[in-house]
Amino acid sequence: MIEIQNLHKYFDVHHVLKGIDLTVEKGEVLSIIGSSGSGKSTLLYCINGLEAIQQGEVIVDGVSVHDKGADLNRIRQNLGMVFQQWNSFPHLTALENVALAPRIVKKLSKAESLAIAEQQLKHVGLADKLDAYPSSLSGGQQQRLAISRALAMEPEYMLFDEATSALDPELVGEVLETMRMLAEEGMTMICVTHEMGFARDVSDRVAYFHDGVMEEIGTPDQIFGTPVSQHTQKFLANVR
Amino acid sequence: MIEIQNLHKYFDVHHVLKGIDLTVEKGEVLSIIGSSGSGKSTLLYCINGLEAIQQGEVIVDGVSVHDKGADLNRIRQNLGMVFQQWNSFPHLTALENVALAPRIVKKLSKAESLAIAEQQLKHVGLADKLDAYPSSLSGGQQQRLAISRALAMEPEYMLFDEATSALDPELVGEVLETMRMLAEEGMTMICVTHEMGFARDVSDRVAYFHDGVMEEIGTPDQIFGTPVSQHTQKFLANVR
Amino acid sequence: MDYNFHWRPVFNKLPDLLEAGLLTLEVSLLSMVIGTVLGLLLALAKLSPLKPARWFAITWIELARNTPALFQLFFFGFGLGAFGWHLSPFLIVLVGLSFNNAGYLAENFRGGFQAVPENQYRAARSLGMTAFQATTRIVIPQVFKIVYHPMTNQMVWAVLMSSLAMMVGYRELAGETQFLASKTFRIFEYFLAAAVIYYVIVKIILGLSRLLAWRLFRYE
Amino acid sequence: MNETVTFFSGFKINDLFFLGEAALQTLMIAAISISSGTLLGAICGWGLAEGKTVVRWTLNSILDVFRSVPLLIQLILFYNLFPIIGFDLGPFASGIIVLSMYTCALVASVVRGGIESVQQPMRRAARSLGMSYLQSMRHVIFPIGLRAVLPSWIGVALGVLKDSALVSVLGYVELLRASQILMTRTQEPFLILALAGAFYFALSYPLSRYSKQLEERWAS
Amino acid sequence: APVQADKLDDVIDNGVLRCGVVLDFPPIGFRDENNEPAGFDVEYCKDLAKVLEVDYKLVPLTWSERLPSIVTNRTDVVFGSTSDTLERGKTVGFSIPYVLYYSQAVVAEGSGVKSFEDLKGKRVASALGTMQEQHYLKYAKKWGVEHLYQGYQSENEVFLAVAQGKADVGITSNTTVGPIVKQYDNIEPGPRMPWETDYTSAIGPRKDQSWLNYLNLFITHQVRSGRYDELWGKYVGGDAPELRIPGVYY
Ligand SMILES: Nc1ncnc2c1ncn2[C@@H]1O[C@H](COP(=O)(O)OP(=O)(O)OP(=O)(O)O)[C@@H](O)[C@H]1O
Ligand SMILES: Nc1ncnc2c1ncn2[C@@H]1O[C@H](COP(=O)(O)OP(=O)(O)OP(=O)(O)O)[C@@H](O)[C@H]1O
Ligand SMILES: [Mg+2]
Ligand SMILES: [Mg+2]
Repeated sequence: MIEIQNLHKYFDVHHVLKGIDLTVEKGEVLSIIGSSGSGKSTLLYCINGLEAIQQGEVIVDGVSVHDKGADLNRIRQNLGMVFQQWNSFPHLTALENVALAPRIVKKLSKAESLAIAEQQLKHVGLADKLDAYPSSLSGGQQQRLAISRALAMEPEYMLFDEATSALDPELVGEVLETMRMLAEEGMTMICVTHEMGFARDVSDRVAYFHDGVMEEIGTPDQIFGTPVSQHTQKFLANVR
Repeated sequence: MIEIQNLHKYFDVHHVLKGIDLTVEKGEVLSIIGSSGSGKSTLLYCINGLEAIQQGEVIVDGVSVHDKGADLNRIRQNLGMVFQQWNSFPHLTALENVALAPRIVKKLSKAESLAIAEQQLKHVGLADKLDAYPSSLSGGQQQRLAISRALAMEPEYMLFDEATSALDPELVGEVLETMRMLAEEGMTMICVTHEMGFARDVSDRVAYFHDGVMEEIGTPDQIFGTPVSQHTQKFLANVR
Repeated sequence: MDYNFHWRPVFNKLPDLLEAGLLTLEVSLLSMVIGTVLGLLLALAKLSPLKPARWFAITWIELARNTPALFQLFFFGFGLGAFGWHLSPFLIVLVGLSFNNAGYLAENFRGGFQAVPENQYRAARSLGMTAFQATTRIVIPQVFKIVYHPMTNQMVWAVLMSSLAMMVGYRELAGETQFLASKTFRIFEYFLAAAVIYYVIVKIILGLSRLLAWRLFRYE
Repeated sequence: MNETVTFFSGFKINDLFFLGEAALQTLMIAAISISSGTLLGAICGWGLAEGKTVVRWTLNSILDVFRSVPLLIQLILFYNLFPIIGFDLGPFASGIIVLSMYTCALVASVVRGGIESVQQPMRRAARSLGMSYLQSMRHVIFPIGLRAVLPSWIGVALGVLKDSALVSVLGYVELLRASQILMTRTQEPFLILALAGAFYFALSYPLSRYSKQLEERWAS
Repeated sequence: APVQADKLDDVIDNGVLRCGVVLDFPPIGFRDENNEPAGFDVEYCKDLAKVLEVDYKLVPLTWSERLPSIVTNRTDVVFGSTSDTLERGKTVGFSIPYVLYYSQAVVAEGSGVKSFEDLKGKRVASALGTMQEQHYLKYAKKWGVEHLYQGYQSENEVFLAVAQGKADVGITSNTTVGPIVKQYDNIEPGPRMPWETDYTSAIGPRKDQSWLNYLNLFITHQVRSGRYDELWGKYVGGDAPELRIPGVYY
């Protein structure tokens, strides 16, 4: 379970997250929507400690992430993350990309980590690309590679930060398909997304962010059917 | 009227346009769809003579564009063009962007050209951005700037090359709105686009390109409702 | 330590050193102006479809970039002298530095031309501008912005390189320093003073360049 | 005058050996300076990219001096400073020390650029997988940064190779100095300069071509 | 209290004499066809090392490096035709003269330079940091032709400059004129310079009187043993000049 309590985040004087309260249960799929700059990415970074916070708390499975004593590297293994820009490691093959972290972070043997990597790449449909370098993969394939790289650490949670928004329209489908598959397998997921179709079809709940505030949260039907906040209404009208 | 007859285009040995025949009437709005690399942009470049052709003819208002004697600079004034990216001139303010061509190409006085520029910028809703540099404009505003820059030459035709596809989803709307407005004003338009909604709602006809060939052309209802070619069907299924 | 520093003579000669500093600035600035013009021509020649022009440009550029600057100075001095071509020490330095600058700047310019998105040129042409108008109004201003920083670096480099003039007998800052030092034998003291002056010149150039950039490129 | 004593004589075969030996000296000076300078520069570059503000500021202002004073002046200064402070370092050792520091200053900015070129996203990706700072440095930042750095590093190395010609000012007989000696003895300046130039060119040109290829290959 | 060791002790103790020479001053110092140091000065270095019973290490210097090399202790002694000016005496110690010169020009063929006055308006070259340079620049200043002066790193470059036509006149020493004129077809002997005879000494550290004494002794022994005449005859030719200065004790 991920619990966020009264989370405040500043960049210098810039107040980016203004008191977020949010709980995500095991097995739940939460989509976060909202316009650019509303703080969605920042929230994800705060959840796995890639950004420091100034007030409040983030508790993952009972451990407070921003505590002095927290073992961040350990917590992060449990929180797979996929970013907007494809950030597969360009100097490694697909297989090595996925196998690297299990080997050096989890200290698995080379053989074990390669086995896991191969399995995960098959899982996301990249069985035939094991030895390819990222530069020879399409954007969609690189995103699936990034997903399998995160999965190889066997996380209990996955955080997606607009995983499809840098992709050509034609390539969006394959990545959403993979995310859908994960959701069906019961992965707990927080997905920042612009894909309203995905948010509506796959999520258990949808949260709307506006200017550092979580203005509205509810089932897809509530948010898309009967949004309460004016901002939400306007946003949805724009995105259609 | 734009008439294209048996147009062939090669890049070295690469056959990019394989005999295109197409006529666009005054006042018509034609959308061109098709997957990446099918030659859509190249067709637009051939229409206003930015690319040489190897066979066939392009006739705009009775003048053959690729004739030796053709006054390309004159023809192009009549064919406004908006590109996917890198449209606005970064070293000039919005006003200067629009006023430059009327002044140096049409030889209007400085005052006249500025007056036209201001009027055109108001037309596309940028009245408050006259002195802004492109870098301080959003992508959508930059595209509207590019549209008004083309309009300032008072062209009879407008060619759009995926004018929205480099934009954030939220910004697509404002540009499409501007294009819609132009269509309603009776402008003759050829729009290469990925926005199926726009193609369906606004166009008089839609053409589907595949691998250098215009595989299908018809009303939006025909193309989206009852596509004949297998390629068209598959393409439309992918794009949703 | 057995050495007593003598600073007074250096102070006495400071006006001479500063005057020589002006010569340094003069010769490097001139070589930059000439180098820029030649560099632009070389860049265009290298991008042109004319084979002889391309070869000429490539030869110049590669020679300038792949041999030591000092070698180039010697070449324009005694090398050309062997054919009865005589340049005064000032001209040796000027020609040598300009040759070198042109080679390096040409590559910068070429990179600049290639870095301006082709659609900028196309957009300009699609508005009915002529090739010349599109190049001078749209492309070159943007190229200039791209090469501005490398050009500043080249200017600094030209100032530093001009010290080689000392080896061919021209008395700009380094040459004058050596001349004065050879009269009083206080090499360290004089050259330290020269080093400080060079440092200040370089900082002034960088400062001015930043100021100018701030004025010129507000649009970023 | 005694007939057995000749002061001038034409260019002979064994002068080629003399040049060759000097070329070896050039290579040796360059190789030693480049390797030690690179090592030092890598450490300084890391400090510049990742260090605390004080560290960055101090390092930068020190290294900046080496980039803002002509190498020729640096060489003369240090060559004359070492004996003053009690080390009798010959031209070879002095040259290597100065060239190493100079290399270090250039490599440091290259390395800094390399580390910074591995942008935030890549670091975040690495850290989000649970890698520690050192692990992410070693397995991700460093190998990726290396690609960004290698072409410019080759550029720096070639620059130092060419600049090693300046050690001649200390009277050290490297290639250019040897050419000078032969030039005045044999009165064949053009031939000898051409030989020396060809040597530098033959070394520098292929490497700079190679680095350009690397750059293009890795740019995609 | 332990007696402080002086230079003489140091050299003997180190077993090496670091002897500075200038190698672009044929026939006094030059590189032979194997590019090895040779010449009158080089022989003196070897002779000095021999009487000290130590090895010698030749340190090739440019003209302007001679004094600094002593000051910064890179050489123990310089046999480099160093003129004994009072200015220089503030910086280094001088031995008694070991060889004399007068300054003479070499001129490009057809330059029409016959007398010293003819130098006015001509491009004149000499080596940086030499007495010739300093003397000539005084006249050049008086004539207002300083801008026509060219200073080169070495005398060889001066001659090359005259031969190539970069300069009309090169100022050098009488000893050099012979070999140069023989070497280049287009260079002729020029007029003698009007300034005084050049008394040149070996130089050493200023404070090291016992070392300078030893150098004096060495120089007188070279003359008495006939070695001076022998080397002069071998490298320069003709009779060696008297080292005595008329009208004064040294
Ligand atoms: N490293 C940073 N330093 C300073 N400000 C930052 C930083 N990162 C983000 N911000 C600011 O914080 C705010 C929230 O940014 P964030 O990236 O979380 O928005 P977002 O909702 O993810 O937007 P988008 O949809 O564009 O990704 C923005 O105003 C942004 O400019
Ligand atoms: N300047 C050029 N030189 C060589 N080949 C080119 C050039 N421009 C385009 N091509 C090739 O021509 C083909 C058609 O390109 P074009 O840009 O017209 O496609 P498109 O349909 O516009 O695709 P997209 O949707 O990606 O813009 C492609 O295979 C492309 O690689
Ligand atoms: Mg974001
Ligand atoms: Mg296109």
